[in-house]
Amino acid sequence: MQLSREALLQAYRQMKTIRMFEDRLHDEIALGEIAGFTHLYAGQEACAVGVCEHLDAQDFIISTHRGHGHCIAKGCDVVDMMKEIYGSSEGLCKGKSGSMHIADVTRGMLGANGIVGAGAPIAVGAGITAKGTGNVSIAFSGDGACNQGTTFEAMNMAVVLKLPVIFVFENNHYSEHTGESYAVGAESMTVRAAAFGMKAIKANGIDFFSVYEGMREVIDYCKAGNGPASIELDTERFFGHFEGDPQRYRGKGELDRLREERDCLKVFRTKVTEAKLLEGADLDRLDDEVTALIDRAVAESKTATRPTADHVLEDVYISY
Amino acid sequence: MQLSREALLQAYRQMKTIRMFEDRLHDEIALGEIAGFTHLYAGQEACAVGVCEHLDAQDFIISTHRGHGHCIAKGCDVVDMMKEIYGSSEGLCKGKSGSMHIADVTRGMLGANGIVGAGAPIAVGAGITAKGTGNVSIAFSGDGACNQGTTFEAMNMAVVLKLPVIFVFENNHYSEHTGESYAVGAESMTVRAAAFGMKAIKANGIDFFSVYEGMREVIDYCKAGNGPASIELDTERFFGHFEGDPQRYRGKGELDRLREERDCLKVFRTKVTEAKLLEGADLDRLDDEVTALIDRAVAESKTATRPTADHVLEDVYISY
Amino acid sequence: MKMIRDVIRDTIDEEMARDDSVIMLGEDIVGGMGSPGGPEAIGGIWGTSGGLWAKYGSDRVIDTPISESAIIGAAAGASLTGKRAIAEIMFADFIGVCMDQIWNQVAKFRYMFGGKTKCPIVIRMPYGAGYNAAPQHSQSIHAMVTAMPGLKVVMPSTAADTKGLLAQAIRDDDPVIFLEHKALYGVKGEVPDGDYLIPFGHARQVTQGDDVTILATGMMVGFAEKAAAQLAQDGIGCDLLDLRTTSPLDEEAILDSVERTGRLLIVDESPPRCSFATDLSALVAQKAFSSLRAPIEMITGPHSPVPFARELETAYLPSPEKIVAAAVKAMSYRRG
Amino acid sequence: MKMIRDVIRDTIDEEMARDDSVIMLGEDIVGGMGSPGGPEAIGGIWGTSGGLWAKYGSDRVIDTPISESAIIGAAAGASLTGKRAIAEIMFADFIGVCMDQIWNQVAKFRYMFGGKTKCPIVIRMPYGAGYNAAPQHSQSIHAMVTAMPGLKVVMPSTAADTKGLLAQAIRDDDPVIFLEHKALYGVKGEVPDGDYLIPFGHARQVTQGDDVTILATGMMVGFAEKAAAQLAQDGIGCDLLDLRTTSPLDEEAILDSVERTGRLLIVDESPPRCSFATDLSALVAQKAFSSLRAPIEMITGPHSPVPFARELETAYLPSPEKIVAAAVKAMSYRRG
Ligand SMILES: Cc1ncc(C[n+]2csc(CCOP(=O)(O)OP(=O)(O)O)c2C)c(N)n1
Ligand SMILES: Cc1ncc(C[n+]2csc(CCOP(=O)(O)OP(=O)(O)O)c2C)c(N)n1
Ligand SMILES: [Mg+2]
Ligand SMILES: [Mg+2]
Repeated sequence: MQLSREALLQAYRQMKTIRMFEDRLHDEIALGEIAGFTHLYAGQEACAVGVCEHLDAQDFIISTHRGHGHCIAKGCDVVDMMKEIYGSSEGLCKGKSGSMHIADVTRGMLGANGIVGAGAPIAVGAGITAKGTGNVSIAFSGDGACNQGTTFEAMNMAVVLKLPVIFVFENNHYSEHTGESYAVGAESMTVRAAAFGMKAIKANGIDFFSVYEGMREVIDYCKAGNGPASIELDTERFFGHFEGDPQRYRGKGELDRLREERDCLKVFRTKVTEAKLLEGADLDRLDDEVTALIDRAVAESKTATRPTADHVLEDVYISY
Repeated sequence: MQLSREALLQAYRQMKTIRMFEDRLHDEIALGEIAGFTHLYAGQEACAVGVCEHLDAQDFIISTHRGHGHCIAKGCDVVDMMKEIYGSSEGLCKGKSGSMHIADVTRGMLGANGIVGAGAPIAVGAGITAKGTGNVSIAFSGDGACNQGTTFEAMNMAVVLKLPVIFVFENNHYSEHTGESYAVGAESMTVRAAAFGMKAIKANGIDFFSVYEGMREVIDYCKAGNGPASIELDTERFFGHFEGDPQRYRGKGELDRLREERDCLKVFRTKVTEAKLLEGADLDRLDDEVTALIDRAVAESKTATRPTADHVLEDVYISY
Repeated sequence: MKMIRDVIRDTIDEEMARDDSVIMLGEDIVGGMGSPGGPEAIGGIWGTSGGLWAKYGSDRVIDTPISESAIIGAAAGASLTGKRAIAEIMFADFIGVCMDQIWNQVAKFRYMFGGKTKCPIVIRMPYGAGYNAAPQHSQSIHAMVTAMPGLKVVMPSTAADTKGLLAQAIRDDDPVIFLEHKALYGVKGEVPDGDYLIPFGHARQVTQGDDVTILATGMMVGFAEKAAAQLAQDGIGCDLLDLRTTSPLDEEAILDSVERTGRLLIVDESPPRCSFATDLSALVAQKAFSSLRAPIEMITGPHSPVPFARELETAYLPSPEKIVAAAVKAMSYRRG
Repeated sequence: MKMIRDVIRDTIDEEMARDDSVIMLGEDIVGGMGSPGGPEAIGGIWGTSGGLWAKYGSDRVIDTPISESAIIGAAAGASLTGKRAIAEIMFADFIGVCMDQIWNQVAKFRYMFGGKTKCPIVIRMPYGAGYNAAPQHSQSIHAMVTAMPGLKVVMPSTAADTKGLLAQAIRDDDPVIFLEHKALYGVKGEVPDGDYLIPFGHARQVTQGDDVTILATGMMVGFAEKAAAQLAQDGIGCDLLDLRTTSPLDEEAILDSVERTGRLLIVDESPPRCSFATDLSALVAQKAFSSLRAPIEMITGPHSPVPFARELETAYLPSPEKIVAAAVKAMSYRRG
């Protein structure tokens, strides 16, 4: 752990922002305030943040249907994100996209994506742009998405073209209601990725430090010109697949146990306070800061400008 | 080598039929007699025959754009195939399909296929039908097709569903003009297939006996209910990718060397005669038989009935 | 009275009971495979397959990885070799990752194989907008599949039709794309008991009238019905046809109606270009030209993706008001 | 005089020389990668990329495995992040294995991302029948992509247009589907030197006449030209428009012409349902209705796959004879 105090505070701030963003969305959705399909990222914060804390705006990431965490970790404006999810024309995507397609290409965030497996090939393309610049391109995928043909094609192509692409597999053990052990026929997605000809490692997806160290290893490998790599993160999602999912596929008491024993925010707090890297009060201060931010995001979103019918045909083309 | 004399003669007859079918097509195409895209199988005969000699009409195979060999090996009528390639309405597919889509489902031959990688998922479906019946379903693919997303999806799904599907990868070292070493990023397609969670072996694709033995092993494995398997066959194609291909991607003298040293028919003849399993005269007799058959196929095809405009809309639907 | 989602489940159940060769494949159609809660913890995210796995087992109700090409391919291969497979693609929008299997394989097998085989597959695809599901989960794909020779395409709008058309689809020997509008799953209706089949290519007359012909399918039928009721009050009689299947198409019913009314409105949920709306328009412009007394009006989505925000999606979709306005316009047209 | 295949190569060459951000991806576009003969043993199976790899290197001329989804995805990702990628899909028929990337990704990025990004990608796809290439290698896919909001669609028919439209496509900031008819690759024509751009959405007037409007694209333009010449001899004047781009569409030129002639023939290579032919018909039936003096005639392929045998493929395709017959029919129509 060679992270500075600032870096640790930043990591915690990011993880906490994601958590509160998602917790708050969960509540607002239950109130019927938000339309559409929303997939919450809570529980997996150490993954997004452990990955993105290595990156700057010239590095690229592409996300999934469960994209809020990746967006926040990559620096998207939290208030504008919230406005987007509320469908305001002030939203990051002017209300056209909602939860499932939030993007901010100026920050190297190439979009959440509603099509499972669609991101990996696009990340390969960003890897073509990144090649030789010292930057990298990251494809986030789930344990379900790793079985999609597009993901496999992307892995092989990245190897063939020796691109600085990192396939981050967030294994939260479920794709919708299906267990990972059912849908991934291989011994593991990491064994399978390795056989594609790339460096493939695993890390503990509920421990920020494990993710961060693992990422350092694969980023170094990529930057040295070795081609792509993959990292599988063992993690947990705290809410249903989508909001409204009764989660009957969970084991008895499973969610309570996860929240108790496998909460990446608790794990982080315990680690940094026990190691005396930060004090509880430091973190509490950030909690307050983040609470204020999320409160503001929701409050502003509720009164933000609504789009009008004449916006429908805007932005289909640049010129037509 | 526990093959009976009959079995050996049959294997040779099949391989020779394929060879002469293709050699003759090569000549006829050069004469401008045949329309469309034709991909010849010559050189790879030991693969098709080594696989299909294990099968009966209740086993399924699905083929590729390079399908003549598989069709013949699976028992399609050679004259009707030739008529199809000539575009006659007497053809196996009434002149609708030509070289690239020849099929005979009654013989378990689910079609050549013009879309690279399309066959493997369909073979998975035939595997669903075959499951529990003691039969198997075979997907032929090339070293190029093995990189297509559909092939990967099929491999994973066959493992997940524990189906009796065998992925036969004919590695002739080229996909069109591209070398296998370039397009397959993995150490080998076999290593990669194994990582999907299946038994994956290699055999010598220019030696009928090696293919035959390898297939016995994977078929036994499948029939024992272990799920799918794969076999990679190291083989050679003697003609261009398609007819008309100048093959500039070949090394100097490569084709001459292959025809000299890596001709599966020569290898077979040498093996069986040296081991005194068959005499040269036995094989010569078959050569004559096959020559007559192919002569007849071409002669009949040239005078066979031509389709007419009113056939265009036939067989789009069963009822409409 | 039954909800359409239950009609679908029950019809599949009846057909599976009737014919052992019927099987089903899709993602999460069992639900809970390989999870602590165990199989059928769920029964399909649309609630269209609850209980079927328990009844018919893993060899007939097959839960799959997220691999749509392999799902369609597997259903196709099974259907070529003796089964009747029902494949579920969770959202019609996902046709993009499995289109080759539908378009170049399933649709063409019989033709390419010289009419010597059949592939009795049903591909079920929930489709349509109205749920704020944003650009990648709201699309209508009926034009794309109607354009493909070799496929039949069904778009039921009522509970009874859902039963009759789905049973027909499963027993049909040709490949069928069965499009279920997501917004209709919760709609209830009377459903005939027992064996009930509706042949393809027969439109349903929803309202009768002599002034304007209105053609619609799926969710658009309800919109058009509302518009027709409003127009009836204003003295405009609408001949509303629910086309039920887009391929085959009930050309006769359409042409008969337009010959009577001389005016045609087409209501269609998808964007306008190369659409099912243009298909119907072209049919009439070619075959009932002399009867036409006004321009053919199309009420469709605009040439844009389906936007997310409520206001935008509402503006995107056809509506009873837009249909009424188009009818009034057609009625007031005078050849200049 | 230059063959169209060479025009394509040379135009790409000029644009790559002009702008470092232009890159190219596809299967065998270099040819010979990883083979004993070595790179560029071939230079593309269509002969449209010879010499480019030697000139611009592996980072700009990128040979790929057979993975069409990854090809389009990679081109898309590169184009989102600063490149201008030209992706080659060897046959348009292969759109089935990469449609999601085209339809749900490339076409929708700008819209979904609130207009804050661009994806200047060109997807080149050789298409069309006439080669006895059988059902999976002969299709025309322009209707499918024209229907997709967010895409522009180009179908050149001459050597000069190929240059002007391809250069425009590469410099255009929107995604462009560039459809090259396989049967035209060997056709020669004069090509303007130097910078030559043709703006999208402007039809080319091929012949002028006051009796019948004929609309065509790609290989159909030549067929229609032959028909027009024949018809001219018979005293029927054809206003033949080569539409050049199907999206955007030159509605003005079409409507102007039909307002003048009162009769419309549409020649289109694909099957008829939900097609580009129906799109044009519907446009006119809605917007130039009062000018129409005869039913709109569509000369298209039938509702079947493209068959293999020579006789069948010939029967499948539109032909100058069929166009002439349709024109005569339109001329002799009397409103009954
Ligand atoms: C092509 C496609 N198929 C199916 C879906 C429906 N779907 C959305 S998320 C999901 C599960 C994804 O699982 P995983 O990759 O593990 O991600 P997680 O939800 O666990 O984050 C499915 C099946 C989709 N959106 N796209
Ligand atoms: C989806 C798709 N992409 C590309 C092609 C064009 N194509 C036909 S065969 C071929 C090479 C196939 O190589 P391989 O799988 O090794 O088979 P081989 O030709 O060596 O038998 C290619 C690229 C195709 N037919 N389908
Ligand atoms: Mg998951
Ligand atoms: Mg090969």
